[in-house]
Amino acid sequence: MLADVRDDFPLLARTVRNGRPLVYLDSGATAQRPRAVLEAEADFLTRSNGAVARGAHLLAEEATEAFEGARADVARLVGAPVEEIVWTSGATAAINLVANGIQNATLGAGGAEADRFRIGPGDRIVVTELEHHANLIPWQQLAARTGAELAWIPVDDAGVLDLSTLAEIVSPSTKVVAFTHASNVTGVITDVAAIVARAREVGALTVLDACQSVPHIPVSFPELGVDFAAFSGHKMLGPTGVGALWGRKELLDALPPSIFGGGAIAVVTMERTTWLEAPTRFEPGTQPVSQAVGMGAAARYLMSLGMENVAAHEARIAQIMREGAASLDGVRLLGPVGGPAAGDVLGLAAVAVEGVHAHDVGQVLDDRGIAARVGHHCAQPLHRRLGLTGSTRASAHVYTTEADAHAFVEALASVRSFFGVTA
Amino acid sequence: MLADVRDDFPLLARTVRNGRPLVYLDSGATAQRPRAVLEAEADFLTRSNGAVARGAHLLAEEATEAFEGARADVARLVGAPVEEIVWTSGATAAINLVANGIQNATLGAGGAEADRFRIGPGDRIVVTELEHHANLIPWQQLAARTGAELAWIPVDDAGVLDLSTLAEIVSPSTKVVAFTHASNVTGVITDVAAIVARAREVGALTVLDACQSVPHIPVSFPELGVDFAAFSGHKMLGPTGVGALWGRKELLDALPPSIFGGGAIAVVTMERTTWLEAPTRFEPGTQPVSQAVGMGAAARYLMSLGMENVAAHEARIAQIMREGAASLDGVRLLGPVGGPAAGDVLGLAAVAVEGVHAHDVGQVLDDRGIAARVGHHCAQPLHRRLGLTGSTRASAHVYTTEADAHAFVEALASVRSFFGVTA
Amino acid sequence: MSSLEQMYQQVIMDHARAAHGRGLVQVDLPAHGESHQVNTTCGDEVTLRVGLEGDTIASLSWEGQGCSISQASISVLAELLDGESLETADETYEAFRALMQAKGEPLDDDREDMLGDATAFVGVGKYPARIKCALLGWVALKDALIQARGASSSATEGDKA
Amino acid sequence: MSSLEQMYQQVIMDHARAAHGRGLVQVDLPAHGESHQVNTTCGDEVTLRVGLEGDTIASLSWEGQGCSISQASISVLAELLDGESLETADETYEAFRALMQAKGEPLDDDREDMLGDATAFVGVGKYPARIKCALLGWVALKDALIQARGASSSATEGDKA
Ligand SMILES: Cc1ncc(COP(=O)(O)O)c(C=O)c1O
Ligand SMILES: Cc1ncc(COP(=O)(O)O)c(C=O)c1O
Repeated sequence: MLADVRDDFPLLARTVRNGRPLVYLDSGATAQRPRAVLEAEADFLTRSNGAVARGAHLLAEEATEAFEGARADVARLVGAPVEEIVWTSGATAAINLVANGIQNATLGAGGAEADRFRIGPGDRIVVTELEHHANLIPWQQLAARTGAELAWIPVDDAGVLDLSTLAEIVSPSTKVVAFTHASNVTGVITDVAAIVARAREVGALTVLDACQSVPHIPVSFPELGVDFAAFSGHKMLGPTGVGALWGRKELLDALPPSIFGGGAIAVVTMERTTWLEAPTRFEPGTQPVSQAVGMGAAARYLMSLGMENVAAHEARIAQIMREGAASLDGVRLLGPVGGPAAGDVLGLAAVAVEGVHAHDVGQVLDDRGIAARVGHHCAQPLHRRLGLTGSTRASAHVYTTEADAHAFVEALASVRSFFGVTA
Repeated sequence: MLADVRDDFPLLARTVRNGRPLVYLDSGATAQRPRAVLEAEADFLTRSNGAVARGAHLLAEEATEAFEGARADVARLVGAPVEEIVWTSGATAAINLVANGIQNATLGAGGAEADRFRIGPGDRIVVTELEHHANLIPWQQLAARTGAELAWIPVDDAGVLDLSTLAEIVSPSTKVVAFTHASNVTGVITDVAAIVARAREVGALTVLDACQSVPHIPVSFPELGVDFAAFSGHKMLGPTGVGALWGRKELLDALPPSIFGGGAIAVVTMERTTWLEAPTRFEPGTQPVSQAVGMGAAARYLMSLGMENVAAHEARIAQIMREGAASLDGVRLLGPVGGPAAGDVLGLAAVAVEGVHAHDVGQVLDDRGIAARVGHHCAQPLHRRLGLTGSTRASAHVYTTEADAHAFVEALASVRSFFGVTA
Repeated sequence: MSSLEQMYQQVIMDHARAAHGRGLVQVDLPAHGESHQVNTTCGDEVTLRVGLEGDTIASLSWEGQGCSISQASISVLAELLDGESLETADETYEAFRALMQAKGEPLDDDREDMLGDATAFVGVGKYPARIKCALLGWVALKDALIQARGASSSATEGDKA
Repeated sequence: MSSLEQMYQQVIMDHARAAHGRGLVQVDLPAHGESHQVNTTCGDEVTLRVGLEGDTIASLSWEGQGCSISQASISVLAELLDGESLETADETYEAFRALMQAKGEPLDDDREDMLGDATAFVGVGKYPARIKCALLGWVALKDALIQARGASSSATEGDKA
């Protein structure tokens, strides 16, 4: 069981509108940071801040050690060898790094080793209909610019991935399958094994959007069998401005970079550049050093709680919010209702209130001190498919209490009468 | 005159090897942060941290206000309208944003408005021989992939830009001229007006690497007349993980994005995406929010000191270091010796010690508590041109004292005898 | 009155439920304009169409879905400005923007008079994230009027040619 | 002895000034290998070439510029291992790596004996940024030997075919 960790998070003690206590249910967008993370960064900055991997002086040494130590901590969280973790500015950058690397390979970069990444007319890229824009647009645009075809795995009427036509959609011409580990709208955890199995049959690369999984459930990328995976610091209790790409070493070493600068190179002349091995080749310019240190501290914090405990805690929160929301008149719960067993869904609930716009729902919640998210949550196609322009999402993290979950359901229950909408 | 600000910087109070006080002369690589910056970020994180521009709840509102307020502060520092500042993860990312945008335009993105960015065989991209790799490799690779030709403005034997053939090099076929505002090796400030005038004659876009200028001298991009400019938070006393691209609004609105994700878009379907105006179109995914807040605080801190005062202070430091170094036997000062007037050179001195490798020089300095940088400082072509593989660089910032500068010169004076090298 | 009730005043609720000017009307006037605006926070969209007769807004209609604030705001706008002069439209637009910037404080009497029912949106000014909702239709109006004026001046030029 | 003096011991200074094995030697042996390594912190480069006769390093030469630590380290390496067996080379390589990881502490006597002059690099272990310098030549050796072994096994295979 998860210990009560609320006191670790200074921000949660603040009050909001009219002095009400804060009920923070927007962790799916960005999480709050525990003291362990804030202090790791502050200690680094007031003690060891220096240029990483570039100097022979003491601060540079200490900074390098902290930076690489953090990489090892993050690697441990996701079950990966340390040299397979590339620091990025976030998950969005990590996914784009792969997509733009494939584009550059297609344009001739990377030599023979990059052959396996080249795509073009006649090839297919597969995504899903419920992807976050961060894992849709890079592939859509890559397809548009290389002449490859974009196809997608559809969702059913509840917004859940329909894998019944998987073998058709992931056709033999498929080169990349990019999909999320967990939907940031329905909370449903993807059947990764099924998609990976089919992708392997056709020799396609798999790219996993692990933004919503790494912070909330136990994850081992090597065990999942995907080829690349992206996640962000700020959703896993760490800083903004930092994230990571994981990839199999031999793929990372072969993928051409698409952002160029200092530190990532072996030899530079005016005419030519040779790159270092991964992960360094993808880390040009000054890295988010203190942020990486913070993300490492976040990984350690989560591991000290135990990801199994985190998942179990959030499953309980999910249950209260989802069952509570689904039981209300005129409230539609996005995703499966009651279906999945604990652990198969993240600690979140997105709802549409009949006759009341999401923004208005959010306003009622906000008035009660409840911070939830309204809108399309960067998943416009999914909302469109469900006949909605937006929804109201409450999302939990380690610090979310059952009382928070109940407060959400109670506030939700009051919405329709406030707006004079009754069935 | 600049007030003594050392006490504002907690890290500077630490001791290093054998309890020696720290003499931090590596600000050209990364600067230390004043309490005003550390506290701005900490206050934000323990009070207003939330998703920016995406929620209707109080924290989201406060976070958005802090984030946009910081943009206004940074805009003020560089004399620009607020909507012309794009947040990036750093200067390297900012320069790549422009280069990759041009690449995507060339591949057909951006419609008719992006016509002006398209380049190809027969076109020329011009850089200089002293560029930092961050402002060389993106252009070199863009040239390689579009078939454009890369040409460069050479340096003379002292490592100073030689503009005598400017009109030839910036030929009528030139589409982009990318150059640094100040060399991170010689410290010399570029004659921006001359290059801009010629670029305008031929209708070329100008991209300024302002990494080393914005933190140290008064800068107004609109007055300089360039089209784009890039700079980083961490070199201007702000956080790592954040930087900015400035660009003329009509150019930013027309340049196609090259990193794709949530928040930057108007409408997304599975097949198509339409982008928002700049700066938002270039800010996909969760932004470096607390880092932007920190960079805004750094801008305010610098403005409160007065950039004229900062520049004058650093010119005095430069004088001590450069004159001191140049007067030593067997020590070669990179860049002009004694030449430029105060204000024409940054507060830095890079030297090569005859018979002693830069790494060994750095070790002697480090043993005395002096943190300087050794190596090629991400300017391999410049070093090669000067017949060197590396140099030892001391670089100052607002907190650097005259005593620090003297300590550098004294330590330098001891190097050759320590290694038993005498002329 | 709680902030929430101050925001969702009865007049706003009424306008949201039965909105004026909803349903795009065909405009055959040469001076016409149409604007499509999206609230990027929530994806709400509005299309607003105007037609001018001289300096008068002779037709104003719209279509769209959105929150009660955005819907009510467009409804109030339509009620206030359909049939009014361009000058009144510009002034009202400015007054409404000022109300949004006023952080929940009322404006001076002159502008309050001009805004009529639109003063009910005073509470929105306390919620920066919702100002966009209230302005959605007004931004569309502004844009549509620019186009209509452009069309009218090019029509005039055309006459001259 | 200060840390600095511990790092730059006289034997290191001497090797740096008059390095062994400098100047690439032509190798006509079928089992040969060459490796080019770059220290990315400072751009220093070394090219190291080996030739094998059976299990013996019959030729070892190198070329490159660098700091006194890297130059002295390659010199010591050349002096220690030219003419030695592959087994000795592997063991010495491992011992030297261990010395670099030892944070300035001496190794056990057996390994110290094996390292000979190379024990003088003990002080480098305190400076993580300099370990790369000291290892530059050793990494090149390792790589060149892998190639030489590959060449020798493919030569053997060739013999079989
Ligand atoms: C002149 C110059 N340009 C570009 C850069 C790259 O900046 P950053 O590493 O912050 O992206 C630097 C700093 O290393 C620099 O000194
Ligand atoms: C499923 C999913 N993918 C990708 C992202 C993008 O992550 P970031 O904004 O940290 O780059 C998010 C977060 O918004 C997400 O929830």
